This record gives sequence, C-alpha cells and structure tokens, in this order.
Amino acid sequence: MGSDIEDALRGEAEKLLSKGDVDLVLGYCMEGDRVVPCFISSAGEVKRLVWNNRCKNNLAVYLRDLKVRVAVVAKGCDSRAILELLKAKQLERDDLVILGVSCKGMVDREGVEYRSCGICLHRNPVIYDVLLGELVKEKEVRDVDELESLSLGKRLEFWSKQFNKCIGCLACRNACPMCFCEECVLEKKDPEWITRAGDVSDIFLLHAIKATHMAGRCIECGECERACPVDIPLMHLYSRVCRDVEELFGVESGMDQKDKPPLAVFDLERDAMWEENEKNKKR
Amino acid sequence: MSNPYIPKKVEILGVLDESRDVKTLRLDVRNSKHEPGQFMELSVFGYGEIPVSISSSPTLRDYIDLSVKNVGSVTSVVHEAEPGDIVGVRGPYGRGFPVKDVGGCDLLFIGGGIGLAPLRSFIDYIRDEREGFGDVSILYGARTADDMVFKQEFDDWRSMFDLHLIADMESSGWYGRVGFVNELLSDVSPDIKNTYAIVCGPSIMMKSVLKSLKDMQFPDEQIMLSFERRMKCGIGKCGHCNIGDRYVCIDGPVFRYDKVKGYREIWG
Amino acid sequence: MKKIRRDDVVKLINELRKNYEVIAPVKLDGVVYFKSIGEGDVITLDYVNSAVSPKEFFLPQRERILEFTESGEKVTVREDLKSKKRVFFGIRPCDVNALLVLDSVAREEFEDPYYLDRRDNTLLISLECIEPGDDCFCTVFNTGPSLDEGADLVLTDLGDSYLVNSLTDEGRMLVSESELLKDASKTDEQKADKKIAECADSMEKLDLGNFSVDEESIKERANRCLYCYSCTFICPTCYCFDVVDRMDHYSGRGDRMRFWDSCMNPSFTEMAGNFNPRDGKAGRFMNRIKHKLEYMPSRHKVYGCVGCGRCISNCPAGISILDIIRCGVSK
Amino acid sequence: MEAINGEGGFEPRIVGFLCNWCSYAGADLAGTSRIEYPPNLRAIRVMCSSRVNPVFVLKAFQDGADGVFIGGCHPQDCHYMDGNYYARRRFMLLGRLIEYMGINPERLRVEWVSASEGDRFARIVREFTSDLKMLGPLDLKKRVCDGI
Repeated sequence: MGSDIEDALRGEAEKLLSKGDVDLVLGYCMEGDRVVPCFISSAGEVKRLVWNNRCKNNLAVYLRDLKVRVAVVAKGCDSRAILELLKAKQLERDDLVILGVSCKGMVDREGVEYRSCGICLHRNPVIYDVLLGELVKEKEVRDVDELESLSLGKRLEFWSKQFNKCIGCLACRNACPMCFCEECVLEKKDPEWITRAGDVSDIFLLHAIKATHMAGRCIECGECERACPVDIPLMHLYSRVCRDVEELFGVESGMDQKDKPPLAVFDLERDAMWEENEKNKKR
Repeated sequence: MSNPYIPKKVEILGVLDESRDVKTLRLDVRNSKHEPGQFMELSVFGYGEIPVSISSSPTLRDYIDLSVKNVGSVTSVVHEAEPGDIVGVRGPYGRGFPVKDVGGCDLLFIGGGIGLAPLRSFIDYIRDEREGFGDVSILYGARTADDMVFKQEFDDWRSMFDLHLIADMESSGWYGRVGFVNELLSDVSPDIKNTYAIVCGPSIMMKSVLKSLKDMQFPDEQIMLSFERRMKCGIGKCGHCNIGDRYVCIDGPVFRYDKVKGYREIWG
Repeated sequence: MKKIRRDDVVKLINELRKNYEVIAPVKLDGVVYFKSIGEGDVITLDYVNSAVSPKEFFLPQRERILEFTESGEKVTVREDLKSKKRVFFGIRPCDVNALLVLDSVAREEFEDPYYLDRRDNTLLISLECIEPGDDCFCTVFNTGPSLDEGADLVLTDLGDSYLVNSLTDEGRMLVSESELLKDASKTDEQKADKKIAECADSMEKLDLGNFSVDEESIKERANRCLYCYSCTFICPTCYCFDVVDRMDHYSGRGDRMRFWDSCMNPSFTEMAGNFNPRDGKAGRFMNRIKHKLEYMPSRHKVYGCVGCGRCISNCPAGISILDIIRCGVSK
Repeated sequence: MEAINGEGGFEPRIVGFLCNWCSYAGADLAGTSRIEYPPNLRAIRVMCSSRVNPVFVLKAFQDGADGVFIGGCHPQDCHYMDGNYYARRRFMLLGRLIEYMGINPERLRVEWVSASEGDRFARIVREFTSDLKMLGPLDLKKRVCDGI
C-alpha cells in the first residue's frame, strides 16, 4: 500500500528541507518492526520516511513543543487536530507545511483495524498545503454505538467495570493531541477535584470530567484508547460527546476554521429549541 | 519489624519567628542523638509530611528545633502551629556533616537564606565542643536583612567565630554589605590545606559558591554540600530524591563534592 | 518432580482457595489481569503476560499507610498490616525476578513493612514460558523463560499437563496434600527442558559484559516520547510512590495514603517554590532509563529491567527499551 | 452529606446551585412568603448559573447527592447579559453525558427562576423532590466502587 505516496512524500520532504523552507519534517519511519513517529532534519535522511497502514500516531501532538518550521504528514485526524490547535492559537500557521494524505484506516501489529479508524468518517485531510496521493471516498453513515441500547443501570455497571481497571496513569490525557492546558483540572491540588489515591468513583469522576473537557475539542483520533494500557474503550465516551455537540450545537470539531468553540458561544433560537426538546425527552 | 512510616507524636514547646516567612518549631524531643545536618520528617496530620533540617545542636538535651520556611501547602499549615499542638516526627534521617572527619580542622561555613538551618546545628555544636575544632568562619547571605534567620545567635557567634553577613538587596536599617554570598569569600583567607568548606543554600547560590571555591583552589574532597530535593518517605523507598544513583534522603543530604561531581542535574 | 493434568489446574486452585486467597490470571475483554479469585471467576491459562504487572498485589496502586485523628492525638497503623496468606498463581519468571528487584529496594537500610508483609505472606507459583511474546526479551537479563529461584513452585507447560517443580519447602508443603499431583517421569522432565530451551533459543541474547547506557540513543527517543507515564505504571520494577494526607473534617479522621507516582511527570521532582532540579523532558526520560540500566546495577547489583516487554508493547510512540539496550551494547 | 431522615422512606438529597440575582432571590421570596417546600434542597449561592462548573455537579453526585438543581435567570434576564446562555449549553451536554455513563439525566435539573417566582421555585423543588423519590437513591460512589 502507498508506495507512490511514500515516494511523493520523500520527494516533497527532500524539496522542503533542501530549499530550507522547513527545519524539520515530522513523519513516520520504521524502527524494528514498528512504525514510529520520526523527526527528519536533513534532506539526506528522507529515505527513512514511510507511509503505510500502520502510521497510527496523531503527529499533531508533537507540534506545540516544536519551536521551528515544520512540515508534518497529516491524515484526516492529524489535520483535524492541527486545525483545532490553530483555532486555539496553539500553533502558528506560517510555521507549518501540512503534507496531507488520505488514510485508509490504520491497523495494529496483528493487522486488526483500530476501532477509532473503523468508525472514522473523515479520512481525508481537511487542511493541507500539499496533497500526497488522492482523496479517498469516505464512509457516510455512522456506526451505531452498541452501548446506547443498554439500560441506564447496565451502562453504569459497564463503565464502573471499565474504570475499575484504570490505574490512573493519565496516559489518555498525555497522549491526547488536544489536551494542552498548562494546568490540568485532573491534577489540580487546590481544590483537589480528583482525590489523589482515591477510589473508583474518583476514577469515574476523572473520566467524566475529561469527557466534558473534550466537548468541541475531541477529533476522535483514538490516541487515548491506544495509549491506555488496560484497554478502556474511552473513545465511546468522547465520541458520544462529539455526537452530542454535533446534534445540539451543529458543530463538528476540527472541520471548519470558522466554527467557534461550541461552549463559548450560543445561538438563542437553536438552544431554546433544543432545551425544549431535551425536557420533553426526559418526561 | 518496626514500622518506619509511623511518626512519633510530639508536642510543640514553642514557636519562634525567625524572619517574615521562617518560623522555628521547638519540639519536645529529649536527648536527640542526631548528627548536625540530618533532617526529620515533620507531619501535620491531615495535611502532609515534609522533610525539615534539624537546626539545633545535638548538645542541647531538652528539645530540637525545626526551622520551616512558608513555601507550600504543608509549610503554610506549619506556620499556624501554636505551642501545645501535637505534630508527628520521624527520623532523624540521612547522613549529616562528617563531624569526626573535620575535627581539628578549620571550617568555613557558607549559608544562603534558610540554608543556614543545618549549618546552625553544626555551628552550635562547635560552640559547645569548641576545643575539637580549629578556626571557624561563617559567611551568610540572605535576600534582605529581614530574611536572615537565627539573628538571635549572631552576637554569640561573633564572640567566638568570624561572622560575615551580606544581603542581596538594600533595605532600610541594613548598613552591612550588599551582594551575593560568594563575594564574602574575599573577606576571608582560609588556610586551604586545612579547611573544610560547608555549604547549604538555594541551588543557584550553591552553584556559584562552588565556582568561587574552585577558583580559590579548594579541593573537591574538602567541600561539603547539603542538598534539598523533593522527598516523600525519607527512607529511600519512594524514589523522588535521586541524584544519579544516590538518594538524597539516605545517602545525603550532605555530600562531599567529589562524590557527586559527575552526576547530572545536581544543580537543576 | 510432580505433574498435574491441565484440566486439574483449576481444581488445584479451588483446593488452595480453601486455605488461601488465590490470585490468578483472568481475561476481561481480551485483556489479561491478575485478580483475587472469587466465585464465578474464570481462570485463564492461555496468556503471555498480564497487562498490568503483578507488583500491584505487593505495592498497590494506592494504599492507606496510616490512620489518624485531626488533632493528631491518635495515630494508628493500617489495621490489616498482617495480611492474609496468599497464593499467587501464574506469575511469569520475569515478574518473579521483578519482585526480587523490588525486594532489594524494600529491604535496603529501612524495611518497608507494608510491602514486605504482603511479600512474606504470599507463595508464588510461577508459570514458565514456552513461547515468547512479541516484545519479550527476558533472555537479555537472564530473567526467563525458566526460573531457578524466587518462586515456591514452578510449572512448565507440557501440553496436556504441567510439570511441577518445588523450589522451596513451602512450595512442597503447599501441594503435598493434593491428590491431583502425580509423579512425573524422566521423559516429562526432558520434554520440559526441551520446550524451555527452544523458547530461549528463539529469543534475543545480548552480551551485557561491557554495557553502558548510550545517551545519544536516549536523546532521540526522548523527543518522540509523549510522556504519557503508562510505561512506569505497568512496569513490574517501577516502585516510586507519592504520599498524600486526606482529612475528613466532618468526622475528624484522616488517612495517609501512598500511591504510584511516575518519574515522567514533571511534578515528580518539583519542590515547593517551583524549583525543579530535573527540568525538561529529556532529563526525565534519561532518568527513567538510567535508573533501570545504570543506577539500579550500581546501587543494588541488579538491573532494574527484567525484559517483560510491557513498556514496549504499550508505548504509544513505539519506543523500545530493548533498542536502547542494543545501542549500549554495540557501542 | 448527611441524609435527612424523614418519616420512613427515602428522602433525596439535592444540591441546588442558585444564581444570586434570580433563583436565589426566588428561593428567598418563597421563604419570606412562607411557601412550604421540602427541605431536601441544600442551596449554594453562586453569582451566575454559568459559574457552575460541570465538575461541581459531578462532585456533588460523587459525594452523595441524589439530584443537582441549577437555577438561573430566565433567558434574556441574565444580570451579566449572557451567562445563562452558556450554562444552558453546558448542562444540556452534561445531561446527555451522565445519561450515557449511566446516571439518569432527570437527576440534573436546570430551571430558570426569576426573583419574583417564589411560588414557582417552591413548586419546582416539590416536583424535583418527588421525582427523585420515584427514582430512588443514586448512591453513585457505592455503585461505582462495587461495580454494580
């Protein structure tokens, strides 16, 4: 898969680096049998760059720390993260060259497609300077979330069991390209919302709070789920929030530069209508 | 198996104001056998535990002093303590100053801010065991004159030792020198062959003092540094305070410079 | 030596449960955990290793170390310091060696009573490996796939049965009453040796004779690291913890809790007053690697890595400590 | 939180975040007008309904609340012009999230109550209390910790 794209990528990277347009190319390379993120800083090294169906990492996570001009390989989810970070003024557009590439869904070492890729509707990059290869046809209909069909009690039981596994390592937050707060509410000590060394209900709270913070921000790349050492299906939670934001506020994060953060704006008519809707639904 | 995590409950005998943000707790610990330079883990139940240098000499039999600067959540609670309150202590822990090794030699104490606390333990020890040591010079600097601690000891020290003071900044009522503590080194002319330098203070101060000492040709083996790190357990289990393969809590806090010289991040 | 039929292993565990709390591997959503076995738990024998290391049963993710009243007039130790007798079934040789590493830390100068109490009251039944996992490299540190010391009983998979070897008297006593164990033959023993040897041969070996950590190889990876902390949490030898006091002001009762901390977290070394002696991501990464491969050997005469491969399998940025070790060997 | 022991049966615990300018004044009016309403709601005065962080709500549930009430000014009446509009969006979303995680969204109630609506405030609290009685205790901490 993708050897043409790989050639185009190497060519583009070589051009950008040798002309001095960028200081660094952020892409993927092989290390043993693993595909890993890599930083290429000279034209002579571009042969290391690869493109295949195991380039799972969301490279946007590295961009905030790089204080140089970067060309970054961006799949659908990477580009959405970049767009959202640009909107949040976390990145300088002028320092970025986005090498867009369409994704066919990434697979793990066993060749099994990641769940986040399976449900993805945006495999094409939404923002790019150069497009490598061609755009692909996107899936149009969302999969139904099987958890929706469970009763309230069963859902609480499901999440309690999942959170019982949680070891509180915060890998889900740390691996998230959209988590960029200088001080995280989850680690705040005064007031200490999440009791350190607390019980499973604190873990429940942790994930609930994190989910509220992902509203209008999560771009569903699935990095959290992949980073989780105990395989808690966190994407269910964040996807649910994404769907709610879409339905209630008509915004999908990382898709349009003009969209405002949905919880920092309001729309009187729409909100009043939905408020009424939600109330009626409850009764 | 005795449990090293259980603090001993002790009563606060007195609280002394040292400076605007430093208080000394005088604790009901009798016949303490600590070495100068060792520290205690001080518990305020419900708020946490902090490592604090013992600032009193082991020659005092009726109490120990712990001097605490108000810098964080636990220390701010410590500052609200009153005589009669109960706190917990564990320790003394760590390796203090090598009192025996430096016996008979001249000593050059260099302290910065609250870093004078462990030095005071040693200085007062020498005051009480005077014949065992050579000449003693004390160089002490603080941000302002108001930030100097143990001022009540200064007259006593002046009468027996050579005391030099300096403040980083001018302030009203301060007629002494202004500058950094390493500038005081030009005031003393130690017999380098027979002198140990004993340094404690903020990281940046220790770093610049060390540079000055090296400029004076002090050998690494004759420089004693007392380090501060984030510690939790105090007994080498929690892993927070390492400098290379050394733990500040059980191998330090006092290190001879030549023993830690090669390590990364000794200054941060 | 003895042997036990594969189908009888669960029966044996049920026998042991009469007198002991038994910890054994179970599978949930395809992920293997060690769990204190209760009614209805289905034990699995088909696994490479658990997602989270067995250290959580000795040095729990969070534990109460003290209880006290607000005024400090009453301070009591955790009540259950005398732990129940436990049997840990199915621990892999690498993880047994990891416990030996933790022992050396817990016994150094001051003894850690909470850890050692659990440790002393737990019998280990280890399951040797006959097929390595994708990221296993125990052969590098000689911590597997076979086990000669550290556990009480060692089981080796022979297909339809397991060879049972007692390494300690306690181990022998543990199964002496059981009728499920039969005498093993010489052929069984040879078969087990062959399987272990085959497994070991298929794995990488490195000469650590003049190994030293290659800093360049670390620096490059430190850039790529996401500092997600998961490697330190799942590692069987990472022992660092943080301590926090909790106080319920309504009841006037409080606890002192300790819980796992990660050296990859910037606040790990940060002191009050915002001074951080280990600033910068690279410094933290370097410390983690050096702690395992340099500081532990110099302090405790044992490598702080046992080659379980958990951190490699789980690293979101694909960083392999084995690669770093290789760089330090070939240098 | 301590449970209120009514005359047998379950008495729900409600944490109410009331905006200073409308709902709190409304509750005050209910009191001064001697309108009776159940004592189950513990009022916390906030300057604006948008001051209420979703964390407050979740923490209340964790600490034993059976229901959380958020009272703000009617749309277009916010003392700060648009605070309640943000609150409205925020809690519509939070309601859906807790529902997804297994907490009945009816346990989170957002209402706009003006300073003059003392009777309405009392009616809402009565209604909410009886709704929660029907739902029974939430007991989130225990249920999550026990995994049931």
